Amino acid sequence: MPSMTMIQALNSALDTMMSRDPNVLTFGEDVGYFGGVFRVTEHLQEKYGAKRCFDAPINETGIAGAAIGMAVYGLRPVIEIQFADYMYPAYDQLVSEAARIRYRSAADYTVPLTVRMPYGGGIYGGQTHSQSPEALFTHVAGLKTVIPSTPYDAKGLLISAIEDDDPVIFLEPKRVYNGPFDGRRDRPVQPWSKHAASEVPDGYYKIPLGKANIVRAGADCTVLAYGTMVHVALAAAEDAGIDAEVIDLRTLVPLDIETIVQSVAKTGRCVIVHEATRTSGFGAELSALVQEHCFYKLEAPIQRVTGFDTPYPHALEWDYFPTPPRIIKAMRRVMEG
Amino acid sequence: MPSMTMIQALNSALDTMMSRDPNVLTFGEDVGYFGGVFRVTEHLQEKYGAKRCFDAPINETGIAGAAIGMAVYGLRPVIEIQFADYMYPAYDQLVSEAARIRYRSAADYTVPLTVRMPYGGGIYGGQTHSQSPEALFTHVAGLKTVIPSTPYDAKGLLISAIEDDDPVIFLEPKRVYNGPFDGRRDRPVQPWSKHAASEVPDGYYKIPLGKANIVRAGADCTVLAYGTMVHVALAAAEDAGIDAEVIDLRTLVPLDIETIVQSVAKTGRCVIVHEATRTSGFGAELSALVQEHCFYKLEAPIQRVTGFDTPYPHALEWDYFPTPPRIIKAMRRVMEG
Amino acid sequence: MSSRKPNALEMHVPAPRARPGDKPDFSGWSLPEPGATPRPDVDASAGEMRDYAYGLVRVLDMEGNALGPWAPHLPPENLRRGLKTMLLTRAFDERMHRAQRQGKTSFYMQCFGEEAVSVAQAMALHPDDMCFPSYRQQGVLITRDYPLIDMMHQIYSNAKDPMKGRQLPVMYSSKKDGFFSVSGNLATQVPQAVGWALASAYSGDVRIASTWLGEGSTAEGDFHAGMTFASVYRAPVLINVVNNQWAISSFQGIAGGENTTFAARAVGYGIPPLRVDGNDFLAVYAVTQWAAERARSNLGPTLIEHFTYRAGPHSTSDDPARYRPADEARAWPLGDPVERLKQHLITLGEWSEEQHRTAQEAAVETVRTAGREAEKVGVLGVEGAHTRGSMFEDVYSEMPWHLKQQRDELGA
Amino acid sequence: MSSRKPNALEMHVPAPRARPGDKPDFSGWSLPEPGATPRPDVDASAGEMRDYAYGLVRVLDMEGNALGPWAPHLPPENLRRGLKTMLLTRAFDERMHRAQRQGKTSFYMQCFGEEAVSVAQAMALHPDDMCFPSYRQQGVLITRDYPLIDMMHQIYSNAKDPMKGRQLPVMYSSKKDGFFSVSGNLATQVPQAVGWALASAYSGDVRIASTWLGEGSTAEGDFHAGMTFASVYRAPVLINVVNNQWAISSFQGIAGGENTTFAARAVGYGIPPLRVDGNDFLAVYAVTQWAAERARSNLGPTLIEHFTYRAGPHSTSDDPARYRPADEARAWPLGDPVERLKQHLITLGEWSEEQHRTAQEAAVETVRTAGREAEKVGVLGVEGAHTRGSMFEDVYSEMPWHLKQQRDELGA
Ligand SMILES: Cc1ncc(C[n+]2csc(CCOP(=O)(O)OP(=O)(O)O)c2C)c(N)n1
Ligand SMILES: Cc1ncc(C[n+]2csc(CCOP(=O)(O)OP(=O)(O)O)c2C)c(N)n1
Ligand SMILES: [Mg+2]
Ligand SMILES: [Mg+2]
Repeated sequence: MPSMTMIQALNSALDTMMSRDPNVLTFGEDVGYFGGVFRVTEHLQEKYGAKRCFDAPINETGIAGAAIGMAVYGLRPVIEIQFADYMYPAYDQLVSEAARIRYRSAADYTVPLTVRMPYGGGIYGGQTHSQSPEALFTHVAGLKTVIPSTPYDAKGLLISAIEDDDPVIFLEPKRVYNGPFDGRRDRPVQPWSKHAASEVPDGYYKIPLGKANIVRAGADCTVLAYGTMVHVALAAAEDAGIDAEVIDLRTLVPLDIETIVQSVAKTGRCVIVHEATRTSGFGAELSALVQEHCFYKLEAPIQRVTGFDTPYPHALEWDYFPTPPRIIKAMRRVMEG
Repeated sequence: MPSMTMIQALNSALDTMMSRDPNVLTFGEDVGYFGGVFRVTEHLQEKYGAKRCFDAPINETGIAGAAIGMAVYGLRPVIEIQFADYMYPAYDQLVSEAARIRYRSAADYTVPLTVRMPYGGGIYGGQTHSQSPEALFTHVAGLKTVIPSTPYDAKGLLISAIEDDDPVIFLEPKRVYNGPFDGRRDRPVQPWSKHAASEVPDGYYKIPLGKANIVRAGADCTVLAYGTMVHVALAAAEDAGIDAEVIDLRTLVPLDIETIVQSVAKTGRCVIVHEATRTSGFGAELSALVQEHCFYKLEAPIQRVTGFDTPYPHALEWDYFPTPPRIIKAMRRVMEG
Repeated sequence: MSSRKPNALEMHVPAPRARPGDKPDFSGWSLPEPGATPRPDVDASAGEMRDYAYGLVRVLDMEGNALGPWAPHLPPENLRRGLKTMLLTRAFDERMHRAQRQGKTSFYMQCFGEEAVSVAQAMALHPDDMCFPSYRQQGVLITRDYPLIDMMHQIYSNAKDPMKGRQLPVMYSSKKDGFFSVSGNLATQVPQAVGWALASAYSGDVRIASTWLGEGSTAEGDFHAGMTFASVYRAPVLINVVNNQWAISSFQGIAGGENTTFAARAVGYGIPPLRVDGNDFLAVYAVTQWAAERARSNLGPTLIEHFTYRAGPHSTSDDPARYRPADEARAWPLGDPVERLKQHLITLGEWSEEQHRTAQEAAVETVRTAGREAEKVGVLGVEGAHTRGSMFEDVYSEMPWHLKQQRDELGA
Repeated sequence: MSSRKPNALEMHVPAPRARPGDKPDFSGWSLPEPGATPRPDVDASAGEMRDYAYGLVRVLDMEGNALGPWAPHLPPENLRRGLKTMLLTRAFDERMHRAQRQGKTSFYMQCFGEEAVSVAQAMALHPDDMCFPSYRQQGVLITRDYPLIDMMHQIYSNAKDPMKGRQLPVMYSSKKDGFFSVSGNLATQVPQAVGWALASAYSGDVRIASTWLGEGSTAEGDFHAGMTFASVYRAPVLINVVNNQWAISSFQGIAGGENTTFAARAVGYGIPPLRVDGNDFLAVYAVTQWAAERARSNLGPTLIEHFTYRAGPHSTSDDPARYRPADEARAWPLGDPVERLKQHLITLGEWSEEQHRTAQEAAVETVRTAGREAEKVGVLGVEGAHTRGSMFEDVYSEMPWHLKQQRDELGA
């Protein structure tokens, strides 16, 4: 099986789907000839022609709006928003339109649209290249929100997203595009090739939306994470020597509540990790759900380790980023609690 | 002291501030000659001229963007977004710009902007005239989010918002614009004139941002609410005969955590009520905070009574709206828990 | 603000010529003569067509004669069909407006005075061309023979509402009639229409798209998005700006109509503009034909400004007497689309006052019959029209656990 | 997709004339002669000015002569100042681009080849006119004598960074110099500039505003918002579209430049357009003067398209060799703004090769001195440049409890 980076796996997912289904096409800023600023669409224009993989005007409203029209026609467009930070101009089309067209038309029209966007910090990108806006999508009925953490998952989830009949927000953790960065800046970042989840089949396969993945079984406490933070949480568990059960959510909406509840019922302790600002972040929803479902099992207050309620600062980003030491502190707190 | 509806109180706040401060001006769609579709800016153009109260093109990006430029110049613009449902096109300007200009310029530039918008359902407005998007603002560092529940508070809070040196999102519960509707559709809606909080001074006064209001003291459980839901929660407490302590949050960010924690520490039980969709609603943040601060005091799982995770349906809105019976059910659950 | 500097700047806020109490004043508009505007070839370049942004395609004069190169020379049956469809649309509007006043529903929006904009265009398009309307294009649905009763079911949110009670009245949707689900958010349909048209081109299909928005809505960013995408990829789409001169209480100067026309927006994108008398059925028909043929020939989009006047209130929530002269509609020099087409047919000898009266009564009767039937099914607020559980359906293709849980919580 | 219908629609995707490996090809552009374009009165109506959208204001010919009615007749000192400022800007860019390559910072963006667009305009504006730049207007700050070393502190996010390490390099801000905080989000500054200009007019002030955005960014809805508001309220603002023909890897056809010019956008809003050779210092100066005078006279906004070429990569993250011919910049028929102004001064007898060399060296030396000083203060990544606690400041005017708590949590 070939070893792929997450970029290559995403590219392979698009390639697989474009070759299987003539209704799949992809566009976005710099997506065509150049292959995307992160190279996710590399060679697709060459292979499938400019009508199936092309550059878009710098207008995220238009990218989303046109894609909705295409999806309504019956195509399965995959659009790239160059950075999640630039999705705001598309937000109305995604929230007021894509998310609601099935409902408001009583399923007369549907929007099988996939919206790819790189998110997250740790790349010295400053406040407009580092944001994690997942909670702005999880609040919106009608949207699904997916975040992979490995090349294998990225391909399988992206294929599921493309085949899904509803609009899917597909957030890509750009910090782990090229290697499973785990937040330990004192150690060299491993390439994906050394990671088991970089083994990615060439062909078609799916990972179902709505199913979490227990990436580390453990008995002491449950850690809920997604995207880059899965790797950071694993590193924290390892460094802390705490027998944490680390769950990679993979899909935020619809959430795999069962896997979460089973784990917390077992451990009685829960740490939630994300990079987004804390207040009203997705961690708040997770915390609320865990206490609703596991109140009588909880032995300690649920801990949130998150980005702070500030814009993402350029030079201080390693203080902003939830690093293993911060997660370990929270694990210790939850163990003591 | 005159008795005012919430509309009149808001109008009076604007009038008060426009007469005190020549830097205060207001604009928005239909805000000028007509005085706003809800009449909040009535007579202001007549009184202060078309340059201080005027109609805007139907472009919420432009309304917010131009207002930001004005605020940066040194004015204190108050803009109206005709319905909160139409704020999405302004979202980028509010989130990426207004919220961050102070931070990114290290306080070189500031944005003393107030963004008024009617929100909430119960008016047969369907999905594009009923939304409660507060959580989309509370997640954003740099914004303050305020929601009044009475005419007295509306005026005092709006004046504070206008004088605040940061951008303030001011959400107006349109269901109680003209009377303190409490969700009991079987009884006639009282006019504001019968409510103590409709006594509104003509002149200048402020209610500080960040301070909640205990609108009903009680010992059995704490109910956290804001806007229209304050009245509904009060009705529920009355109907249920449960000695609930009802807290009107008034400001969501910055939140009056002390008042909340004190109350829950006392009651050990907490019900959270809002009209917005549940998942990632502001109730999630409240739930997370309450369990973080009061874990060892909690006697039962925190309950959320919210709008459902669907668009706001036109004909079924009274099933969607969190009515007293639904709140009572949650109160009972939390008491039994 | 008191001690002004020399050379001080001044702010300009546009104001209409007449407010309540004033005499209506349309003297600011120059209106070219009927028949005077040449008809370019459909493959004219956008550059050659710039001046059309400042003219006005007119066919019918006020005496009912069809003049000039744009006259579409339709067979009289078609004209009669157009007239009857406009009459039906008007009768429908009247009844539903009244129904709202009677408390049978929450809200209604007429297209009074603007019937030609939808009806003539829908007749000129192919029946399977795709329409992305605003909330004022009920004429398209009616032209396409969508059952009036189903429109009423929607407006009443009753048990037979095809939208299952979920949508505000008039937010119709009918895929089989090529009528896209109407949105409450202005102008969002414009880039969607462009995307649909591109998908059609992508697929080697023959169907084109058409979209409508108000002149006020052209201010929205979505209009710019749609125009940009349409221009760049030469989408086979008609973008119709219905300039009815008002956006709720704001006159068209607030949308940018003080310094230029709305058709002129097209010039900026290299898209051909056509500006048409929107109350002239034949002119609307003719420019639609032109633009549709252009689109079908892979020559790309056309922007059409329909110059008309919103003769009614914005919606049932609105009272125009508060912001414009009460008799402004009557003073509008381009008259009423129904009257003008009627006059044309009479002038042709293909219609009479008598026939008109009969047709009008027939329209009213058709609407009345449908209305009675619809009301039997139910009006807004009747309990049990929709199961509470139905609220949780169609949010997703399959209902996820959290919606099931919420449905159970509601006891539905 | 295989069996196409007769009359099947086809999708069009614009492509540039030349890609890597091809010969650069600018034959598609018609370039009017220097001096040939008339200069209208500043109170010309927008309607009279439409054709300027399709022309090109040029003053300097390729031999260094200033021709025609737009020639601004600047005193030689001013020309020399302009030239030196452009040289300084270029030297600054070169060093900072290199500094990024050396790992001293995360990111840099040059304005190579586009220096005149900012420098000439900043010289033509009053020093207290307010600028809302994009990320490529470092020339404005340099013209206004903002200390180079402070720009470097910002780029290095070091302890003296006026933005306290919070912003990506080049996202400067200086209120005292009338330079608005640069945003990473494209085009957001356009409606803000319009709003600022309106506030100035509202206040009876005399200061006008100017804003810049790339041709690619004109596609954003914020551009439309800005244009609409500027037109409706006649804001005293200059809206500069810098058409450097590329938006990262996308040629200007993807932004809508295939069917028309970017200046033409103005026509749609009833705003006067001016299209100018952006590599011609004198022409940029002259059109700025014209538009500024117009704005100061309460005649409203002007849109200026600066036709230029992005001679460098988009940013340090970019490699243009992947998407355009390597020698395209050299083939650009309108040359280089520094070379052309130099040639003009030499032609005037006010400059020499020798003086130029000296000036160039002086610029490099000035930059080098500032650079060394700045690097002593620190480069990106030096620990302790900013206290961790400073991250929580300036989110609000006063720090709320939750930020204090988070600061404590971080142990800051
Ligand atoms: C995004 C958005 N902003 C505001 C509104 C509120 N609104 C509804 S209709 C309307 C006026 C539209 O005027 P115009 O586009 O001229 O269309 P007309 O009603 O005249 O047909 C406004 C402001 C809305 N529906 N959506
Ligand atoms: C809203 C938004 N979308 C996308 C981007 C990513 N982006 C940064 S620069 C750029 C190209 C801009 O091109 P242009 O406007 O022509 O300016 P130039 O770089 O040529 O000066 C893009 C797409 C962004 N910064 N903001
Ligand atoms: Mg209108
Ligand atoms: Mg460019």
